[in-house]
Amino acid sequence: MSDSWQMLEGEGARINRRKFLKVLGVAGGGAVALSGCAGEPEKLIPYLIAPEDQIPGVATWYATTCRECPGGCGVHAKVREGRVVKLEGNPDHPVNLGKLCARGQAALQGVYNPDRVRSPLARTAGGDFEPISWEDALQRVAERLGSAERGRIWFLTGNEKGTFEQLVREWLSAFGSGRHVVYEPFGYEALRRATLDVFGIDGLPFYHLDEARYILSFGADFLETWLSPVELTRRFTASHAFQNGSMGRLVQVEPRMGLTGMNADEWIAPVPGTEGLVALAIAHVIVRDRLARVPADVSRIRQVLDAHTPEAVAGRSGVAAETIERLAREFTAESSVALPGGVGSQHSQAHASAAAVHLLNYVAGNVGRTVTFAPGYDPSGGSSYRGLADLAAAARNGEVGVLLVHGANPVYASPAGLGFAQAMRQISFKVSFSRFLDETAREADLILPDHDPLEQWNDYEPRPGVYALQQPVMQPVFDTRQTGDVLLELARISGGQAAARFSASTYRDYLMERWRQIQRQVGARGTFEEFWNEALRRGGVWTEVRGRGASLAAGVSRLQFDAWSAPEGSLTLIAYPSSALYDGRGANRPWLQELPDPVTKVTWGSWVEIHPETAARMGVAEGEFVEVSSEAGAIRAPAYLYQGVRPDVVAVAVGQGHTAFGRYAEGRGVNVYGVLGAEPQEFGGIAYYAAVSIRKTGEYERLAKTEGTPRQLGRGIAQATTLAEMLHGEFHPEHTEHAAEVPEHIEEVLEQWQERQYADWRNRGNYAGEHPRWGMVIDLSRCTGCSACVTACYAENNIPTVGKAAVQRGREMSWLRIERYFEGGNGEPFEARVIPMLCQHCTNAPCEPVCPVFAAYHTPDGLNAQVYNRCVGTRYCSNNCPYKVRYFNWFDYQNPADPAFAWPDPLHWLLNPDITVRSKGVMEKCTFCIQRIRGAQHRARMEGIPIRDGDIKTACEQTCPADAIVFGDLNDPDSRVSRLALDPRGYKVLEGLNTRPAITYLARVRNRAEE
Amino acid sequence: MSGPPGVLAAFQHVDAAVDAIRAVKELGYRDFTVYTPAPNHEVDKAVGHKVSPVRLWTLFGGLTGCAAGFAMTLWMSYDYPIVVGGKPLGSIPPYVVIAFELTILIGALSTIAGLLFHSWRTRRKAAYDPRFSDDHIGIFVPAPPERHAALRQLFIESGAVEVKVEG
Amino acid sequence: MSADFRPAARAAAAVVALLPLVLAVVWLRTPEAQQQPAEFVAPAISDTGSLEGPRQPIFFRHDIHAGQYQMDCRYCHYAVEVSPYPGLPSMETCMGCHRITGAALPEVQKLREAAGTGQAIEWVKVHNLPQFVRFPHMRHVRAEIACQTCHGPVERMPQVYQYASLKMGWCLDCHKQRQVTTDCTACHY
Amino acid sequence: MAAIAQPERVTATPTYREITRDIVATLGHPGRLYWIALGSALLVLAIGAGALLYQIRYGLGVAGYAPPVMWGVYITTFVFWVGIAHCGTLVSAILYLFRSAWRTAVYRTAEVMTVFAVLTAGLFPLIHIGRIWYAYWLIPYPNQRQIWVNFKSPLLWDVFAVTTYLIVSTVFLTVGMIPDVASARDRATGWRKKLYELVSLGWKGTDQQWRHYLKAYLYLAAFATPLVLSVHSVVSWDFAMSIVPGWHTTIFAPYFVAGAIYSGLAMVVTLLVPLRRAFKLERYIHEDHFENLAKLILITGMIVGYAYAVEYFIAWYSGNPFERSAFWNRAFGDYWWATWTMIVCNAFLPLLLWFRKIRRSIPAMFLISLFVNLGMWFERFVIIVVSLSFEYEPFAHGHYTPSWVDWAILAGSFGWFFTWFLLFAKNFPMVSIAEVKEIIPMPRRKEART
Repeated sequence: MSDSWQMLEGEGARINRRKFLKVLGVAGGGAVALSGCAGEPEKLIPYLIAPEDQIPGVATWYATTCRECPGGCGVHAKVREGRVVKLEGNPDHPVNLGKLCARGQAALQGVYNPDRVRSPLARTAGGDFEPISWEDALQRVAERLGSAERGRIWFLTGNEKGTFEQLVREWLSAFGSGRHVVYEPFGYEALRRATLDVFGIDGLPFYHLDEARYILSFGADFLETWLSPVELTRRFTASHAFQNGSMGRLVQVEPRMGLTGMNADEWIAPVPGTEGLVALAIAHVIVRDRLARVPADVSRIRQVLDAHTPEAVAGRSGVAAETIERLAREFTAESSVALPGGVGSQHSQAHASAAAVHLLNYVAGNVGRTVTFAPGYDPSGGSSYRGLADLAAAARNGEVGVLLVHGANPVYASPAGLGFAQAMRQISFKVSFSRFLDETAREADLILPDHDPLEQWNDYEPRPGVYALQQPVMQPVFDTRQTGDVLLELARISGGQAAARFSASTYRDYLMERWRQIQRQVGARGTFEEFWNEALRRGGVWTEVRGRGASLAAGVSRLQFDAWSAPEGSLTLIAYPSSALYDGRGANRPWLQELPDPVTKVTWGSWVEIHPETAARMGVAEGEFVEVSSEAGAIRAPAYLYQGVRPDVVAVAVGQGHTAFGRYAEGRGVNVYGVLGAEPQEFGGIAYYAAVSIRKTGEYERLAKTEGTPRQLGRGIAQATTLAEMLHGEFHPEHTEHAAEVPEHIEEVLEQWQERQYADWRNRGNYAGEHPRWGMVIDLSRCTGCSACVTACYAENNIPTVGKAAVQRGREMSWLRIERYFEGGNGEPFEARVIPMLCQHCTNAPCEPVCPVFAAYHTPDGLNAQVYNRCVGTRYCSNNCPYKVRYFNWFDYQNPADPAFAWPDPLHWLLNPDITVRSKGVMEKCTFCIQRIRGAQHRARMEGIPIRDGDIKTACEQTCPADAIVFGDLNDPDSRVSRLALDPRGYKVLEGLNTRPAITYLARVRNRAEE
Repeated sequence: MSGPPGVLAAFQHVDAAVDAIRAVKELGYRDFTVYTPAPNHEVDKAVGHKVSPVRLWTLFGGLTGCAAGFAMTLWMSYDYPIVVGGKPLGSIPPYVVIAFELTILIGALSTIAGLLFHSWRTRRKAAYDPRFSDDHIGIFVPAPPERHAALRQLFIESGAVEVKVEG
Repeated sequence: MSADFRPAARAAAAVVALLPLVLAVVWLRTPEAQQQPAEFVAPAISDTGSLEGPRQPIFFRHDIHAGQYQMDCRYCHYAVEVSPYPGLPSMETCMGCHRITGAALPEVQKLREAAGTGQAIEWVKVHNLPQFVRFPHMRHVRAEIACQTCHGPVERMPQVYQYASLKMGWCLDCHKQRQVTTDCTACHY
Repeated sequence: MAAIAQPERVTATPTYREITRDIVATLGHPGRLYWIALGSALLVLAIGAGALLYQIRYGLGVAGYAPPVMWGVYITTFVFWVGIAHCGTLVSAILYLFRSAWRTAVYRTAEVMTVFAVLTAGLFPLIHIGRIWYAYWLIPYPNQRQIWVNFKSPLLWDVFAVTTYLIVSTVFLTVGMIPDVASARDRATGWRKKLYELVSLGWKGTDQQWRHYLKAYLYLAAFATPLVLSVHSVVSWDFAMSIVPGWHTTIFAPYFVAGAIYSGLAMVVTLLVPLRRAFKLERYIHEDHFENLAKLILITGMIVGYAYAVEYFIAWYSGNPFERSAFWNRAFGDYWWATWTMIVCNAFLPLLLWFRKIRRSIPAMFLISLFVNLGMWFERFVIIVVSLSFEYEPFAHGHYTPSWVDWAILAGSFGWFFTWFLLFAKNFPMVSIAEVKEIIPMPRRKEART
């Protein structure tokens, strides 16, 4: 059998294991198989010294912290044979309680990214980079540092709250007080400024969404990127999921409906920039009508509130006065919270809008209840765009001698008008610690690649009271060094005062020194050793820091409340954060590139969201390129017609358009920073709004989107009901066909007969002495469509990414997809529904009987199984699958010699060894994570105890921040899944086909305004 | 030709050939051979064979195929039982298709086998002439040399265009 | 087989500690061996070319270790009770005994040389399952299937060869006979 | 069938000798035209084979598949060729049972077409599967894995039906050819004589041989008749047994059989027109034959047109929203052009055959037959691709465009077919010598005298 026609097993076959071993420096993986070309015998390489805590074939888990965004979730890293293969949330961690978003799942593709900087690089005279040794590199930096003038060393980092930040500060002072600039493109300057203005507090508020029954969001994308999305998703679902006959309500006030808006019960689209006025008008009504116990000091803002009557605001914002009055009444009727806008609402008056929302919360009495303050809390680490602008100005003036950049990519992620790249060129010596050759690293003279967060010792404080530890979960993949160690080493080489300053010889020692302090701070008893080991085991230490309330600051009455407005005749461009790529740092992760945008379902590129009316006026159809131009510049991207933007708004996501940053990111889509104004706004941040004009260019491309028909055509795929209906009666599923087309008595006979058919067979099933029937319940009133499950599924099941051209042909392999359907629009309220669609594991699966070779069949434990190595690839099963959840290997994604190879070295190291990597020509699909089921059954059998409900969690269930997915045994009447399956909201998709799926969906419930 | 001794006659006219065949039969010859370029009813009737036994082959082949079809599908379904689509392991309706196709296949092949077998069993060594596949009817009567003359006479009288004595 | 055998991980870690124990076991067994005339003594082999099975980089004698000295399989294949994979002994495990024992033997010399340079030995895989099959060793050990059922009389093999076909039909024969699962996804996923 | 007019005999009825001479003459030295035709067929075949190798090397992704359209040009072409294959057995077997004399001149061509069309069609299930090298797993043979095949799968029925059809139609063709090959043998020299000796199995035309032969041939015809109806029924069940809206309907079997015979007849006309000219067979194949074929085309074409109407009616009448939207999508969705090509070519154009003038005009018949071929290909394209692109799950709807590999392999299939056809036509009699003679009375003495 020819080798190229074979599938690859996770732990086997054609991955170049020899290289893996060499690079890893560990001598082998137990029973690692290594094979070359056909005919050559397989080799087994033993360990030289067996690692103490690892058994070949058995996973070891390490607790560490996700550093993909400032959220700082705790993760457990699954390590097999010395390599990390999966990340899961740390259930003990207070931020995420075991959940993880798509970006967190994709951290694996950071550590194994094929475009990582593999060794120190120095710029040559020709402008290219050449690899150099660490000794050489360190020597070069030390020389420069020695010759740099006092105070001319600048250190630019991302948010590094924790020990590393402390080290940077200390290190700079050891080298004579340089300047440390923190830059996160998605900073919270506006909110920080507003909090300072309104309450006199330097720090961001906590929003206790779980304690609010009514959430009024003025453009906060808290399900996507705002503050701490995983945590906020959990808190939001706790309030908003339909349970025990009630649920909260979310009203989203924003001109572009994002993922958060899609989850709202009501979407109100004000004139862009006026959402602050709406907030003030609501506050006005509350105070006017005494709807809440208004604090006494509200009198100080009386003037402001008086000026913003609903009628006055209605005219400017386009939100009817009645609506404002209604919102005010609803807002005060139960516990509530108002949220200020995120990056996608950051216009020039964003601080005023945020201040208005603060005032609204204040007059409604929410401050101190659902809104609390902990000074110093800032998930962007005190980032300031103004600081970056200062750095650029200083560089232009020749005031920067040495620039060190760590964890920031301002050349990409700052407005083009700032000219950061040109500014950098004015600096004589630039050192980058980037792990990737990104746009900023490209401008550096020397690159000293840092370890990936999964390879390093570090810590991080996502918020006051939470100290999260990072520990290396595997040996470094490349010849990289932790920046902390490099800084200490540089101090040592430089000698003198700098060397004397640090007693720690490694960053790990430095870290432990600080943790001794933390032990004292949190008052943990026991030896430091015990404290440290416990912290490592748990992933950190945390103390409950309950924020406090606040009262109005002195200067509050002097605040100005302006709205942003686009000049007459121009459109408003909203540059919003991409929920997958964040500020662009996720763009080199193929999983994130292939993850459909939760709103538009477009992958691998940029698009411009245009309202169909606007598009019709310009004669633009989907996929036609439009040019969006502002004073600052112009970008060209294909149009996506979307009723979720106002007709006077166009929207483009941040994150694409990289000119460097590796094969997956480069030359893809457009960088929306090119049209944003470079001037720091009053609050010190970037304005993500711009006045633009658009024009049709005549180019066309088929959008690489996974969406077919965006409407349900009345087929009841994603069903919804209203709270009122749920309270008054039963939920009636919208079925397009009646399920029971056979008389009942026949049904009964059929059932008995079928049981008999299984009877003998069941006796031979016997995995754990019982006969489970695996099933799943997905609660659509919880599911937000965030798509974390999709990426978790990619990670768990070795799903290949296929690239843009393949997605254009609909060939994405995502076993689990989030379908998004639009409802209403064209005058009706515009709504969206989402539904995770995966193999339904039908009892009467239509895919099974049509397979000529039994590759698709039903297991005794109720799974619809796909035996890859039996599959010959007729694809009949997929034709006959009404849910279209079967995926075919069109190319040889697993073959390193094939152009379609999906895991270029060393990306293949993230492959899950517990599951086959499928070869070309075979069908694959969701297995309900059968490797986890079989693994649990093995464990149960070995330990002699039965499997308990909840022992087996599928990858999607495990990571779901909203807890929307429940997996378990339907034959066990006490299991969560069987109880939930009886929920009155339960329905099966396309029930009329009598496929009898194992997945029950619970209809979404909308909490509509009572008329 | 190294065939048996006998007399070979070629006819152009079908009624002449038929007359000749009748005459030969009257003389008591049974193992003579008649060649025709195409099937011909009159000749056929004159020779007067019984119905060919090939049809029995067809019958038994067909029955065997049908039984084999059902037996194979059912046995294989239970030998390694695999449940698909919530259907019973042995489902007769879909297996009818297989049984039907095998009925045809084995029936047809056994018909051919019957044709070959019976043609082989009833083959005779006899003189031949290429004209018999063109436009002549041929009759060959194997006979010992002493009766050749009589036969020759008979054929000429019947209207043979050519008579040849073999051996 | 001793029931109180120590879990694999600990065994691997405690090699040095176990060394005297192993020597003691070997020594203690000797008198018994004298009582039992049937005690197996591994033959001296001069012609290795005629042996069945692939040539290994080191002529490791399973018949001496597992047969003559009656070492338990699990001493070296330490993960077999807990993992789908039996585990190969680390060089450290080998050297635990061979630092002293048989140090002069030429094959042991090869081992010492490799251990000295930190060069891993690339053993040739003998038992090749067909591809795309998951064989959980621990379940079969737990079900008290003797190693020899699939691997043959390794303790009599000077050089190990693949004893059983390990093909699907061979697996199924046993599964059917024991009336355990013949479900496809027990092994294929 | 009995209603079909007996063709009038041409005034100068050929004699047996003339028949033998004329037909054996077609086996003579090939001319330049033949070599050009064969060369082009081989070239196209080579292109198709190259595309197939490319596809096997890199995977099916090189074809245009766009999920959810998992079957595309290959299965379309498979059904097309299987359909073509149906006419041969119809003409040879069914018309044989009906004792329809006019078939004798054309049935060999139809049968040869059948065998090679099945041979062509049979390639496509192989070409279209993901792992062609494991295609043998569809055969229920004893294996060490102890696993069998799924007889509930319509694809297995296909394996049996198409294989049976290939074998039986080949046998039917070969058996029917024995007397003719013997006739050619008696006139050939060199290697061809040896070949004919081999193929004719020692045929001499003896009374015993004819006796068994005629019986066997009768039973083969009796078997082939239900077979021909079953094969395309089975092919139609590939679709009808599934739950795809637009596939799952009981009319499919008769609809497909009628369509298959329809397309096959059209292909016979397409092949006969040039063949008759090239082999100078005008004396044997004349307007009467074409008119009879035209009448069959007209009947089956009207059945097909009726089936189209019924499909739409039932989609509406059933009230099933999936069916309704599937058929709406066919007529007015992305693929409206394919649907209307199919309807115009298959349901409307053949109505011209109501006119006797057109039925008897060979250029017109040739043209119509080409359109029917095109229309029937599109019929399968519409059924397969358009139904799949617009299934139950709206979010998963898709759009399929074939790639160059699809087109190359489609073209290659014609190359493959014509290579075989041309090789056969020059080496074996394309008109049955024995059967043409059979319907012409042998001369009688009395007539000769008068």
